[in-house]
Amino acid sequence: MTVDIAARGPATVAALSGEVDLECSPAVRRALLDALRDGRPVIVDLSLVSYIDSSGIASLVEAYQAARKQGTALMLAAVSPAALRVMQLARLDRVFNIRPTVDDALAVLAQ
Amino acid sequence: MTVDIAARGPATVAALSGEVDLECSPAVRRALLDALRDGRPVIVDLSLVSYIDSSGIASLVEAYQAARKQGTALMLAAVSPAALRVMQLARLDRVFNIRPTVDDALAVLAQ
Amino acid sequence: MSRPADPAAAAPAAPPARARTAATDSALLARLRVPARPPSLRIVRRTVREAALVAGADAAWADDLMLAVDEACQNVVRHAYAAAPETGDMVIVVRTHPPSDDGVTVDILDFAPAVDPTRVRGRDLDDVRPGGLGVHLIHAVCEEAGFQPPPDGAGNLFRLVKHFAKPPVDG
Amino acid sequence: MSRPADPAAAAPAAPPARARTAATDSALLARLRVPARPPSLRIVRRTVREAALVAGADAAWADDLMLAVDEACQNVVRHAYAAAPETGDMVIVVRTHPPSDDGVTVDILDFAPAVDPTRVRGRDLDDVRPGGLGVHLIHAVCEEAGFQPPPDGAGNLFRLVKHFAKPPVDG
Ligand SMILES: Nc1ncnc2c1ncn2[C@@H]1O[C@H](COP(=O)(O)OP(=O)(O)O)[C@@H](O)[C@H]1O
Ligand SMILES: Nc1ncnc2c1ncn2[C@@H]1O[C@H](COP(=O)(O)OP(=O)(O)O)[C@@H](O)[C@H]1O
Repeated sequence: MTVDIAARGPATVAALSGEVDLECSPAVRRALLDALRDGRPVIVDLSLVSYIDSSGIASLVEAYQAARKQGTALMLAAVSPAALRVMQLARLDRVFNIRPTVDDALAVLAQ
Repeated sequence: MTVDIAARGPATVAALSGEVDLECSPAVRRALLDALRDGRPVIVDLSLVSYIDSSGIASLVEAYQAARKQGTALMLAAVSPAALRVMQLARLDRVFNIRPTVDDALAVLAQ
Repeated sequence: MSRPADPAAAAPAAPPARARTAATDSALLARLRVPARPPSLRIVRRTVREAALVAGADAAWADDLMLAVDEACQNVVRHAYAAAPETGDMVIVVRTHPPSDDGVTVDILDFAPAVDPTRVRGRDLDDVRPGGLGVHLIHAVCEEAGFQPPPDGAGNLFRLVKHFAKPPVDG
Repeated sequence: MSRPADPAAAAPAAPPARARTAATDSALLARLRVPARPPSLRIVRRTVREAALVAGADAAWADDLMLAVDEACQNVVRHAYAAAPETGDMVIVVRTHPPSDDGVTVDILDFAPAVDPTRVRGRDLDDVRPGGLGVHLIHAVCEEAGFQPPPDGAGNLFRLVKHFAKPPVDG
């Protein structure tokens, strides 16, 4: 599993790839909370997530709640079928702000 | 694992894909011996072989020997890195007639 | 293992070790023992997914079963062994589901102190919090899931049952 | 399991079952039991490859170990159980290699009649024939491979050792 952090226009894009499980979800949590620290909106690119479990989802929920508390936008983009399946099972697909692509998320921020 | 048999110019192309192991190597053996039956040259496309074990290699050796006996060309083409590794370990990479691509194998037949 | 000093004192005699270990469970697909720690979960996922495929499942079905077993094993790692983390193993047994092999049963065994099953509850899904999702995910993808009396020597036995074809829903 | 009717008649007393099964082998990465039949090999490959990765191997190293274990398990399926095909199980135990965790040891156990190790030989590689390659592949990718005295209850134990860094070659 890797987390790739990059600046993209006004936002920070955090691209997760591989399997987000109990072993690595603490690192995902830290990386997302870190990325939120400078106040720029965060787009979490989930296109390369081949697997995510409840601990990975919990890291996303925690980042989402931290973002709301500080009034920063946090969007999920390009959610892979594997990740979407788990979000639907957990009924979180309507809680998160989910965009089809990173570009689409950037366009929303530009409005 | 699948074996896909198709006519291509003067030859029969047998494309193996997936894992060629003890469970399915008998089917590979049968498919290749069948393909040889009408006397047309056979090109075995190994580009999509993600794994092959000694039983899969044995099926290729058997087809190769059957082809020699009946005077038909049998070539391996586009051998995947995983399959090449096992052939090298078995020191069979110089026994088989190996071509970089199916087109290259067809060009050799056209000479 | 300690044995009575005089074998004749023990009646009936214990069967020879060989007969015991060679006995084959005809429904067995795979039995895996791993240390109860986070990196083992990757091994569990590979094993369970492939066992489901060998049983005849399609990829989506196998992925769902894999998720449920991962969640149950996470609970062993994080909760069952909470008092002494990473001190024990867990055992995952995948079997075709009798009588008609119409699904798969997975037993997850640990050697931790017995858990109080009434304390194992998922949270209300409308209350958006991190955590508390594992139990929901398990029940979302399996027809049956719950603690069973553990066999001799084990601490807890959590059993999942997932059918290939869902029974028709009424109403 | 049969037990003496009067526990006091057995001295010394057997330890509680719990203590026995909870004992953890600190070098254990994974222990897998599967029926000795061809479809199980897919499960073995997934489990062994991932256990090697958890031990710190890179992908190419894990692929080579997976091949060697598959070949050894094929021999169990095809030769060890030849007299009574698909009647027994095999057990694959993957451990970090002591003392310095510089590799992995894999034990492959079966419950078939004892094999005569002198009859297990690969063929001459210059003699191009189908078959007889498995033993060569095993030795090509592992530093050590051979039969060991099996534990109580097992028929045969075949052990593979593969080091992370090959020892320097002389000359
Ligand atoms: N195997 C177990 N042993 C002990 N307690 C458990 C076990 N599994 C679950 N629990 C309890 O049930 C609760 C809900 O579990 P779960 O839905 O998986 O969410 P989470 O583990 O994220 O809290 C846990 O917080 C824990 O208190
Ligand atoms: N586990 C085993 N039990 C009994 N005999 C074996 C075993 N493994 C190998 N052999 C013997 O050693 C020979 C060489 O094995 P191998 O190189 O794997 O090639 P193959 O199995 O294709 O013949 C086999 O043909 C068999 O006679």
